[in-house]
Amino acid sequence: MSGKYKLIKEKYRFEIEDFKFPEKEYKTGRHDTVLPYHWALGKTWTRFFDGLREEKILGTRCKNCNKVLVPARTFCPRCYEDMEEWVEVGPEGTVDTWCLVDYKYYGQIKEPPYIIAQIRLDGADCGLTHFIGGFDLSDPDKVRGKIKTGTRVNVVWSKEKHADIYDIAYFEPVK
Amino acid sequence: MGRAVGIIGTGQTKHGRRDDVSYPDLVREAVNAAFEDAGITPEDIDGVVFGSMPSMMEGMAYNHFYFADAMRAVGKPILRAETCGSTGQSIAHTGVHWVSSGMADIVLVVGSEKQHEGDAQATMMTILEPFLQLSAGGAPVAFSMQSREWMGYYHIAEEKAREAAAIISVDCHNAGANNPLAHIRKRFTKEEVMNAPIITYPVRLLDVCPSSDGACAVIFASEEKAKKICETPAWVKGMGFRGEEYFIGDSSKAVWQSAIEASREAYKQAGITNPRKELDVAEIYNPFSYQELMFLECLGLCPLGKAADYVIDGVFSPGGELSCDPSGGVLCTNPIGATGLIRLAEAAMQVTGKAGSRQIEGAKLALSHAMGGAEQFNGVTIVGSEL
Amino acid sequence: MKKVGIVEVTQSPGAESSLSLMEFTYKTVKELLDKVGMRRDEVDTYVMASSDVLHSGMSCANSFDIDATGGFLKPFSRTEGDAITAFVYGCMRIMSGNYDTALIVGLIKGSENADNDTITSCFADPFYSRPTGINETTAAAMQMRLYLQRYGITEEQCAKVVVKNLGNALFNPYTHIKKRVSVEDVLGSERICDPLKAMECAPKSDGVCAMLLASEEKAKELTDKPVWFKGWGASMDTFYLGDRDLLDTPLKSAAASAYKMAGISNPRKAIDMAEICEPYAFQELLWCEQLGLCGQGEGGKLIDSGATQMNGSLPVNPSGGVLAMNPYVSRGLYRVAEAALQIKGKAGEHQIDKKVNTALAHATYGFCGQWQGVVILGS
Amino acid sequence: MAEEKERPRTIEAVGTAPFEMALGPTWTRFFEGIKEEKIFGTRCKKCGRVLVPARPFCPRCFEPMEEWVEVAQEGTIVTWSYIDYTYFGLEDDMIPVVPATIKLDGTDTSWWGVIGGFDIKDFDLVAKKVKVGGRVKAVWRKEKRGCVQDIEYWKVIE
Repeated sequence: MSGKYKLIKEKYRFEIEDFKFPEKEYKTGRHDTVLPYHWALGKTWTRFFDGLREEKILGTRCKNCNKVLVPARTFCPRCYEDMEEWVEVGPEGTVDTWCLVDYKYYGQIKEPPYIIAQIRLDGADCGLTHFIGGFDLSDPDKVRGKIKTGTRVNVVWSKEKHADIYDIAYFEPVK
Repeated sequence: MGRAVGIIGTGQTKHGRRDDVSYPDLVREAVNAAFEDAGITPEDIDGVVFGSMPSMMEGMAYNHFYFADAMRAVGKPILRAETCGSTGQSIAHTGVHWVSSGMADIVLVVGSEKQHEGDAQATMMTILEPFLQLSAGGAPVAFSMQSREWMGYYHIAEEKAREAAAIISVDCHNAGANNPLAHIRKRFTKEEVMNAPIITYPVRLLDVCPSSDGACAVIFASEEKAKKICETPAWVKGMGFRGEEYFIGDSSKAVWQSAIEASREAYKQAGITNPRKELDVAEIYNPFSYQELMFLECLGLCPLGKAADYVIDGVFSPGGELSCDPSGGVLCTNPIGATGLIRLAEAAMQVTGKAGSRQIEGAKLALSHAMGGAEQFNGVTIVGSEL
Repeated sequence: MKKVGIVEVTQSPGAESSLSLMEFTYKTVKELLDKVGMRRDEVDTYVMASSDVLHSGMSCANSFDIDATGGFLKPFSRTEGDAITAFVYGCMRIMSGNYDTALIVGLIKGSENADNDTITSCFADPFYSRPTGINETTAAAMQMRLYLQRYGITEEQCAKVVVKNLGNALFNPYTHIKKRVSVEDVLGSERICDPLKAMECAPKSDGVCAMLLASEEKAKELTDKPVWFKGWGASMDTFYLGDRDLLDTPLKSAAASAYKMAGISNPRKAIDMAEICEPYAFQELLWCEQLGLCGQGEGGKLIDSGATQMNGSLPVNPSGGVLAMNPYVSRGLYRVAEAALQIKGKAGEHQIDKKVNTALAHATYGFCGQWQGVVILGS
Repeated sequence: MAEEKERPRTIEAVGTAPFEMALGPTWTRFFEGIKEEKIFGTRCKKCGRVLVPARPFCPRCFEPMEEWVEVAQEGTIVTWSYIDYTYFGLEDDMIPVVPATIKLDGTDTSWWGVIGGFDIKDFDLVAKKVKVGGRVKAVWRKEKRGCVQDIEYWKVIE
């Protein structure tokens, strides 16, 4: 989440400038929180994102259940074993499920409409959450006609990469 | 009390700045260590309790969702308890009540914090109601003001309080240097502590705890299971938890009523009448050295207003009558959501002879403690080697 | 195991409140104490539930809330997460034999927070799920898509849940949304997150629920008709949505534990009514399946049959449910409270016709119901 | 700096969330007083204590506090401190700060304020002027925003 904010020094407080609550008929006080974060990636996420920068989607294989999970994991959530074998998956996959976001909320990641989907990449044993795009999303009925469970999709890479999840721009239906 | 409850395993991470691991991996480190210590597998666990500081600290809300896999909580009931700094004690109490109620036999309790992922003092500011309470300074201010109030209330000369606080800091840092898991492992002289720069008057830099990343896990079991699984369980002998009003000025903070009453309840349950004599170890929550002085009084370990004298006389120093914070305490390690639970884990290790380099010879009965909120909450748990 | 009884419950008015969070909480707690004729300091222990991100911008919610919950210098704790956990923890505290009475409070003023999804986005990890837009609504929409597809549930059947629950809410003075709607209204409402429509999503509400629990002896002393805590179960799913089958939730195992503890072998027969947490309309149907109240994939048939209507054979959410009133943190305690009122026969205008001996209360939060909890109450 | 580079990567972000709290009748009335340079407390009919800021109920007796009392704008310092460090949101030009809790005459609680009106950058001077038990008086801002910071600072009465 991010927004425009300023520090009101004499009050030791922040005010977010680009958000308004609905008008209220009673007295209120605005109290916004603005806090900095430095989230540690650790070695697994770091390597996964380094892979994306090189246009590779990496998963890890569990030596116990043999499943390939993507994004890569430090450990298998079922077997609790360390996952040390790295595997490249995709870049194509099939749609497990999806939704078409067409509403707004504060802190939203991008302008609607957009599609969020679970995509089962070839070679992976789980879904990857990402966007589907590259075509007109304005009519939900038309979108329903185009995207279905089982629809094949292919990765579209961002031109500029920052070693984060947005290095994948979105997935688009295979033509 | 209902069913007796024993601690059958504890685990901690190496505490400190842990940018080398993601948050779930940090949690897993402590959980793995606890399973290894207890010699059981996750399948044996009936339920999980998790706690940390508020969501604002790391910008993750309800992070027990995120840690479900790391805690092996998938498919298991999980409760989350949270009372700010005293979270570690609150989650322990939740685990004990769960087993004691008969609704679970073995419960895993996990506390964690990754303070370096956020800004601790900026987060602390969000505890205050923004329109009615002055909003600057974070935790050091609240606790420094409390220290000053205590000095004023008992007419303790500033130099005397400063010396006593320095002794606590020196003792804790010596102990921390001796604890391989501690965050700060550096020794200081009394002069260095007394002359360190002022952070928030009267508190100086070396009177203050660090911001740490770390996690702690403790496994509780019913009497029957504990005896079966573990040769030397640490038995929970007593618990107490109390809170005071929200507005700081509403009660005197020089005489900390919540600490007095929480410890009184725990002592009563444990059948302790003279805590200084009967306890072998006290793991006191001391994020600021001055607070330990107040706690020594309010937890009944010395008369009210006399802590500085007792500390200067060496009563609570190594080799003294009662060993306080042989782990190095909060002054050396403070991953807040885990801190209160680390106190209990360390107390349990002491009474079961598992404390390694920091073992107090022959320890049988130990107190653990945590405090939290805007100088509001105090929780105490007492563990012993005998049922 | 020791018995625990619900002595009394109170709820705040359903409408958005102009009171401060402190006054708002105090009123409901004070009403409870006055109803049972106890002083604050006579209650043995306090367990409250509130959430730091859903708490008007003040973290360490228990710091601010202790005054209004009445917990000053009393044995006190707080669960963070759904208030049904505070209820269960309160039961544990009594069952452990340490305390005879426990006051439970769940509180929130949703009107003071940003959008629900601003908050629920924060449940997601910051590297992957959050930047790809996962929140409770988008997760639920993906779950709904699968539900419609796999079992041929229709959007009309989902819409019927809204019609039923908002219809019931008209008879409950403690709900937020008061509106009679038709299936067409629901289907015609904005397609905010296809396949979810705007009217199929719960609002954000202000709500405090307070409850007094007591040990068997004490409960009998304090009320003619205690409602007994018979069983509970809870369960957690794995974190990443892509690792799960979104239609096979931990509710099954949560329900199984609750039924086992309560000695229920055939839930459809044993349970007289249910209060189910359905922040998204289709979830009432899916949860009913997973609770074993109907067969797998038969949630649509269940609503069509009329069984879950207020006068049906298995009324579900006669209170109006979460679709009518969604005080995020306290909504699980509301479910327990409403189930208890039905057993006591004190639900007022929305009291169901048949006699209620056994009632089920359900709570869930997290993406696609990552955490699920079930409580069984009995007369 | 070399050490900084070797650290495994972190993702940097600023999290923002807006909140809007209802002040409710009690605190609305309290802030109306503040705007008129008046400080109101409420008295508990049971224990007789006067609490400031005004409260809807007494946290100990749990009875509504309905009797409003305008309290003195002078009081005694219960404790004080000196903030000389920064964190996110408290910038260099905002420190030092001298916070104090002040027991206003005729009340049974103390509340937070900042002490000012002289050169607080000089710690020794602060330590000389600000004493536990010392007397202070409210100094108001000209423009009021309806929060406790409308009291610009508390002035030490020599």
